[in-house]
Amino acid sequence: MPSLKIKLGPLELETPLLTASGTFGFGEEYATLMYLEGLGGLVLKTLTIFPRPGNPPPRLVETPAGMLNAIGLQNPGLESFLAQELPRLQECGLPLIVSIAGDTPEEYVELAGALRRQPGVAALELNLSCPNVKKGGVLFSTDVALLEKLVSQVRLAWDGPLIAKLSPNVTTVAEPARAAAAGGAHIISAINTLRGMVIDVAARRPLLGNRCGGLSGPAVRPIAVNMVYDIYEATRLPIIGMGGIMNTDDALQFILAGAAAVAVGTANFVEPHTIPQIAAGLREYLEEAGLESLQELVGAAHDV
Amino acid sequence: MPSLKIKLGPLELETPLLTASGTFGFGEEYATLMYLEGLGGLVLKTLTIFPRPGNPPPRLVETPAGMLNAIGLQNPGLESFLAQELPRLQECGLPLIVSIAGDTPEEYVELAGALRRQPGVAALELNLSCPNVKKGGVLFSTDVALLEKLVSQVRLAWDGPLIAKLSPNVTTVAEPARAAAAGGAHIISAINTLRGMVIDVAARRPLLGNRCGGLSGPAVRPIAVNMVYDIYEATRLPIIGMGGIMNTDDALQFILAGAAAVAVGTANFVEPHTIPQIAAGLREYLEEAGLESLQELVGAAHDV
Amino acid sequence: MRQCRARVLALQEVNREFYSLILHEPYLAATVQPGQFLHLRVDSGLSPLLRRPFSVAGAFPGTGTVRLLFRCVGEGTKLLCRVREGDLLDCLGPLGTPFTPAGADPAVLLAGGTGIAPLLYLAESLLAAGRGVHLFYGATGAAALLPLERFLSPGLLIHYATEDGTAGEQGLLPDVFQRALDNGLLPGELFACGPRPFLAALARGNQRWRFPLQISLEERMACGIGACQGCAVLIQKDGVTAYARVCREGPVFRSEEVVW
Amino acid sequence: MRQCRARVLALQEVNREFYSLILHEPYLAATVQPGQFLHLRVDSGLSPLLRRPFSVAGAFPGTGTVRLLFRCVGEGTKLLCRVREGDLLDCLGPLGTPFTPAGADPAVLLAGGTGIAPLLYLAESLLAAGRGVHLFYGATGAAALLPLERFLSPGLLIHYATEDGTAGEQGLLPDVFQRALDNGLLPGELFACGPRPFLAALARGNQRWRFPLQISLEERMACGIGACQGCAVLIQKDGVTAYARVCREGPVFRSEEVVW
Ligand SMILES: Cc1cc2nc3c(=O)[nH]c(=O)nc-3n(C[C@H](O)[C@H](O)[C@H](O)COP(=O)(O)OP(=O)(O)OC[C@H]3O[C@@H](n4cnc5c(N)ncnc54)[C@H](O)[C@@H]3O)c2cc1C
Ligand SMILES: Cc1cc2nc3c(=O)[nH]c(=O)nc-3n(C[C@H](O)[C@H](O)[C@H](O)COP(=O)(O)OP(=O)(O)OC[C@H]3O[C@@H](n4cnc5c(N)ncnc54)[C@H](O)[C@@H]3O)c2cc1C
Ligand SMILES: Cc1cc2nc3c(=O)[nH]c(=O)nc-3n(C[C@H](O)[C@H](O)[C@H](O)COP(=O)(O)O)c2cc1C
Ligand SMILES: Cc1cc2nc3c(=O)[nH]c(=O)nc-3n(C[C@H](O)[C@H](O)[C@H](O)COP(=O)(O)O)c2cc1C
Ligand code: FES
Ligand code: FES
Repeated sequence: MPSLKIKLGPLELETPLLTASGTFGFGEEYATLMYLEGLGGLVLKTLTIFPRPGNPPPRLVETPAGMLNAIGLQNPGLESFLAQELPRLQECGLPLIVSIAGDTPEEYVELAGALRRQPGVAALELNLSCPNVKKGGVLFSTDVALLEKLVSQVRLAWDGPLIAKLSPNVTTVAEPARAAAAGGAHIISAINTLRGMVIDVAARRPLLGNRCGGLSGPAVRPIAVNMVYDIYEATRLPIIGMGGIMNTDDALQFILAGAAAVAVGTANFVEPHTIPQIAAGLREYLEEAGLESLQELVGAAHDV
Repeated sequence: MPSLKIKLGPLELETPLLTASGTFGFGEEYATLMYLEGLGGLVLKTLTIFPRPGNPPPRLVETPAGMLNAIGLQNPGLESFLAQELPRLQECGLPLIVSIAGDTPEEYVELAGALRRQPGVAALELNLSCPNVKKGGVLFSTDVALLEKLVSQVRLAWDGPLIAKLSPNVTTVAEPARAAAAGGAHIISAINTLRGMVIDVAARRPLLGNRCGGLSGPAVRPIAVNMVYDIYEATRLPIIGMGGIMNTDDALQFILAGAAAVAVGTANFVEPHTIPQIAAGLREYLEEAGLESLQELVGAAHDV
Repeated sequence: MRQCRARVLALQEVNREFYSLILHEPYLAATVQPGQFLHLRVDSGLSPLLRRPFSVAGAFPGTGTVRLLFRCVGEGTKLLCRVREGDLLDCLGPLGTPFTPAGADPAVLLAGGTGIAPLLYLAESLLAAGRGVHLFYGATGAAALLPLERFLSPGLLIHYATEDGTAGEQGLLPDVFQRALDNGLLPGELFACGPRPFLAALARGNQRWRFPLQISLEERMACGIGACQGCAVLIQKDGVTAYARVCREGPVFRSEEVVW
Repeated sequence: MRQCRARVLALQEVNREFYSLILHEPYLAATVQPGQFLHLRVDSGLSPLLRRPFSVAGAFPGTGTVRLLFRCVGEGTKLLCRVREGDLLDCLGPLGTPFTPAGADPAVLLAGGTGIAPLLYLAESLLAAGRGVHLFYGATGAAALLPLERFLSPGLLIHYATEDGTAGEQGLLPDVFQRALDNGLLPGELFACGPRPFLAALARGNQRWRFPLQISLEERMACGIGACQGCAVLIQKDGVTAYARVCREGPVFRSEEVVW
């Protein structure tokens, strides 16, 4: 049987299939519901130093072939994470990728330091779609100088695999990708959600409590595939691709565009077994195509 | 019966419902198919000085609740437009909004000059999603200094209503909107398509002949509504909103977010009578809400 | 909680407002408790994309079936109206925290509109446990009322209220309930489900009445199982105000804990 | 060209490959010509979003009906397989430029796979006009062939070809046709429809044969009526190479004008 093992720079995974941050909670809910077959690792809900209450409801709304969310980074904060969530998560045996965010570069560094050498934490993912409060709300992901510096500072505090997760709300995603590479990131993760809004026509105001939210799901897939394709041409870093992956074919689109691994988010809500199903589907595809490993497909859609 | 008349700065329209550029051809096809009831004007396919052959096929692919197109600005060029298309279009009696694009600011200016005082041409729309070949392919819509200068130069050559159509492939759409306003645009049009790609998994290459294309349709609607909302807060210019409008409720979302008029693109392909249906729907809505004019709803979703 | 494929045994248009859907799924029928819900995939397409939550309106472990009662209000429920006998519906369940009757008689159930669904199941299970049960049930008019006699065992006292007076007492349900209290009704505990303004009115009233009051809330859901934090509602408990999940800590909350 | 609501009279699974759909729409039945197509809205939802083009495989002005023959290959055609008698299908048509028979006998029709659909209608109308007609029809195997006898009047000469030899001659249709030519067949004009490689092979062959050859092309479509420029195909005509629209200038082109 062909293997799904994959190497993303320093990060080795049994399968290229991850959960997207924020869509799998801290894992316990899905663990009771699904068999975790095929899962290469868990990317956890973004963690901040202090607990965050999150945004006022409604926090969700469905859109054509997609959804908007405005959760507002609700999370228990570093201390409670280390004391309560992490020990339980370590038991599941899967590689844990901890997603972190801060209002300042210093907060990222502090989080990275606190997570260093925690057993089970296989990698760190920097959620760069947060506004930098010090610099007046500029997104870390869109100010390339800031982004490069942030990544390089985190590298000093964290010696494991480092993933930079980019925002799609940019003109040329190659630029932040190159900045992340220059700063020392090992892996690029793309894409986070796109800014969107639904107006409640009856109430004549934005439907979400936070007014705007982040768009995910199949609706954004063409945008995400395009960005992965562009990042692949811009850097030599391995890519974790995501955005609207619902099935094996969707995953293959990302892999052919250049992703060495993929993450599944919104689809978990629709079909909890999406990841096991894709794992089976990828194995079948490799077998039928007579390929030994997925690696041969990564980026195969680019001109030779 | 409540009136749908609307004023967009110097541009007055019988209804706020326009065809989106590139989706209605030069009008003749739909004219034989549909009754043009409710149409406030035609925004024509983008015109360039010289004829453009367009991109190699396939040029289209459907995506979840949307579609990608890579037509490549195929058009007959200025000379043929003036000689053949325009005289025929003038007969339909609808206000014509001519969309123009160029590889350099000079080309925009030349087109504007040639269209000045052509009978029936009610306004000019600048398609700013084109790469500026002189400046190495930067989009006019994303380099705000260039954008402002371009708009102000066109203003010198064109004395009628001037519309700047913005690209959504930006981090903060308020910036190009402000630049367009500073340059002297009378109206902002948003959004054009988002860059996207579909990989043909069987062939292991991008499906479109041009590799990437522009995403439109309901899938992008939340992004478009959000941008109209942001532009409304950033400038005092009237807005023509578009992106995935399929029915009256969708149109109302844009109007409440701040659009004084809306354009329908992809929906024409699905249901040629979308515009007449929305016209009827808006009238009904106004009547039920006891409103005299649509103007009272424009931007009503913003905090007071 | 499991992912199940439930077989459609019957779909019926009860009246202009309600559809009744009978699903065969023995595990659900045996485990679901009043107040809990199912998260249904109404279609395998991409639009609508997400599952839809529905309370269980009745469970029959003997036949391995559960009943849903729903209104057709949008795209998802429109598709649900089109299922056919024999179709398999993918559902997650049972989900959420059920009602927890504490034992003081009579139990009074207050249902506004679609809120009748979970309370039907609760009423049946209270009756089966030998409890005394009153059901107050309000809607806009007679035509919007579910014909309760078709879904309930005899033995409970029903009070109808309609806004237009076409059935039962005229007025809003909280006012009709107030009148019953004024006339000497002495509830042991209250259970309510319905639109948010209706529940808020009851919660306000209960600041005077001070009965134990459990309410079932709704919020838009994505995962339905507690993973996405999408269905947040503000809860104040032990002096701490924080968001709770309608799909996990709820949908049933103690009314005094909800920040309205 | 009109927007019509055509009533579904019958949907039939002809065999493993083909569905036959009979629509009642007198205007279409009276006006559509062989080679033209309809642009169908298979569903009122948002995914799939766009209409789907289908050639007309037969028109019966007497009964006001038209026939489509289609294969179930993806989301849209899957939904089309589920229409029921009495449903109304929104369609635009008749669309496109039809075949234009010039009159030299015999007319030879070359169909690869699904390409049989428009050629069936063409064959019938040529027969009705008293023309001599040969139909060459190829597929992968016997099971993939449409049972022609159920759809065609008697009087035309049919030559089958299958890749696996399970029906008719073994081999690819262009080779089988070549053999017929070698054996003395002398066509007056050719009409072909099928997969692009099949048509390209015929176009190559025709550089030697030099018969008048009209082919029907496919391309992905949005508007279907010539407005979006989406269905472009490169055409060389009078020394000028430019994109033409499959939905308007096509789907039927002269083979020598197509840039392959
Ligand atoms: C725990 C729970 C139990 C429920 N039990 C029942 C039940 O027993 N019977 C029943 O008929 N309905 C029930 N509902 C509501 C039901 O889930 C919605 O009516 C359904 O999801 C609407 O789907 P739709 O696609 O038809 O409508 P949409 O097109 O999604 O929306 C139609 C309208 O319903 C509103 N709406 C949509 N989803 C929700 C939601 N989750 N909560 C509140 N409003 C919403 C929208 O604002 C809109 O006005 C329950 C909801 C929850 C959260
Ligand atoms: C003028 C014209 C006439 C046609 N006549 C017939 C007919 O008589 N009978 C019939 O069965 N089919 C016909 N087709 C093809 C038919 O339109 C497609 O099979 C259908 O659109 C597929 O829709 P889907 O949603 O099921 O598949 P999708 O999920 O959209 O795609 C399934 C597969 O079909 C391919 N495909 C999709 N659309 C097209 C297209 N427009 N052209 C070529 N390939 C496509 C895709 O690449 C994919 O491999 C015709 C096409 C055209 C352009
Ligand atoms: C409900 C929800 C919550 C999310 N929370 C986070 C988060 O905390 N951190 C993060 O980096 N991304 C978050 N995301 C974005 C996803 O990780 C992912 O990048 C995005 O949803 C695109 O993938 P999808 O279309 O498969 O969902 C969230 C997405 C959703 C839908
Ligand atoms: C096939 C197609 C061609 C288009 N061509 C143009 C064009 O020439 N110029 C332009 O400014 N926008 C063009 N657009 C973008 C539309 O005008 C519109 O901005 C976009 O499609 C969003 O609206 P919609 O979702 O209603 O289609 C085109 C869109 C489509 C789908
Ligand atoms: S719906 Fe996801 S946490 Fe409740
Ligand atoms: S499909 Fe639009 S021009 Fe042919």
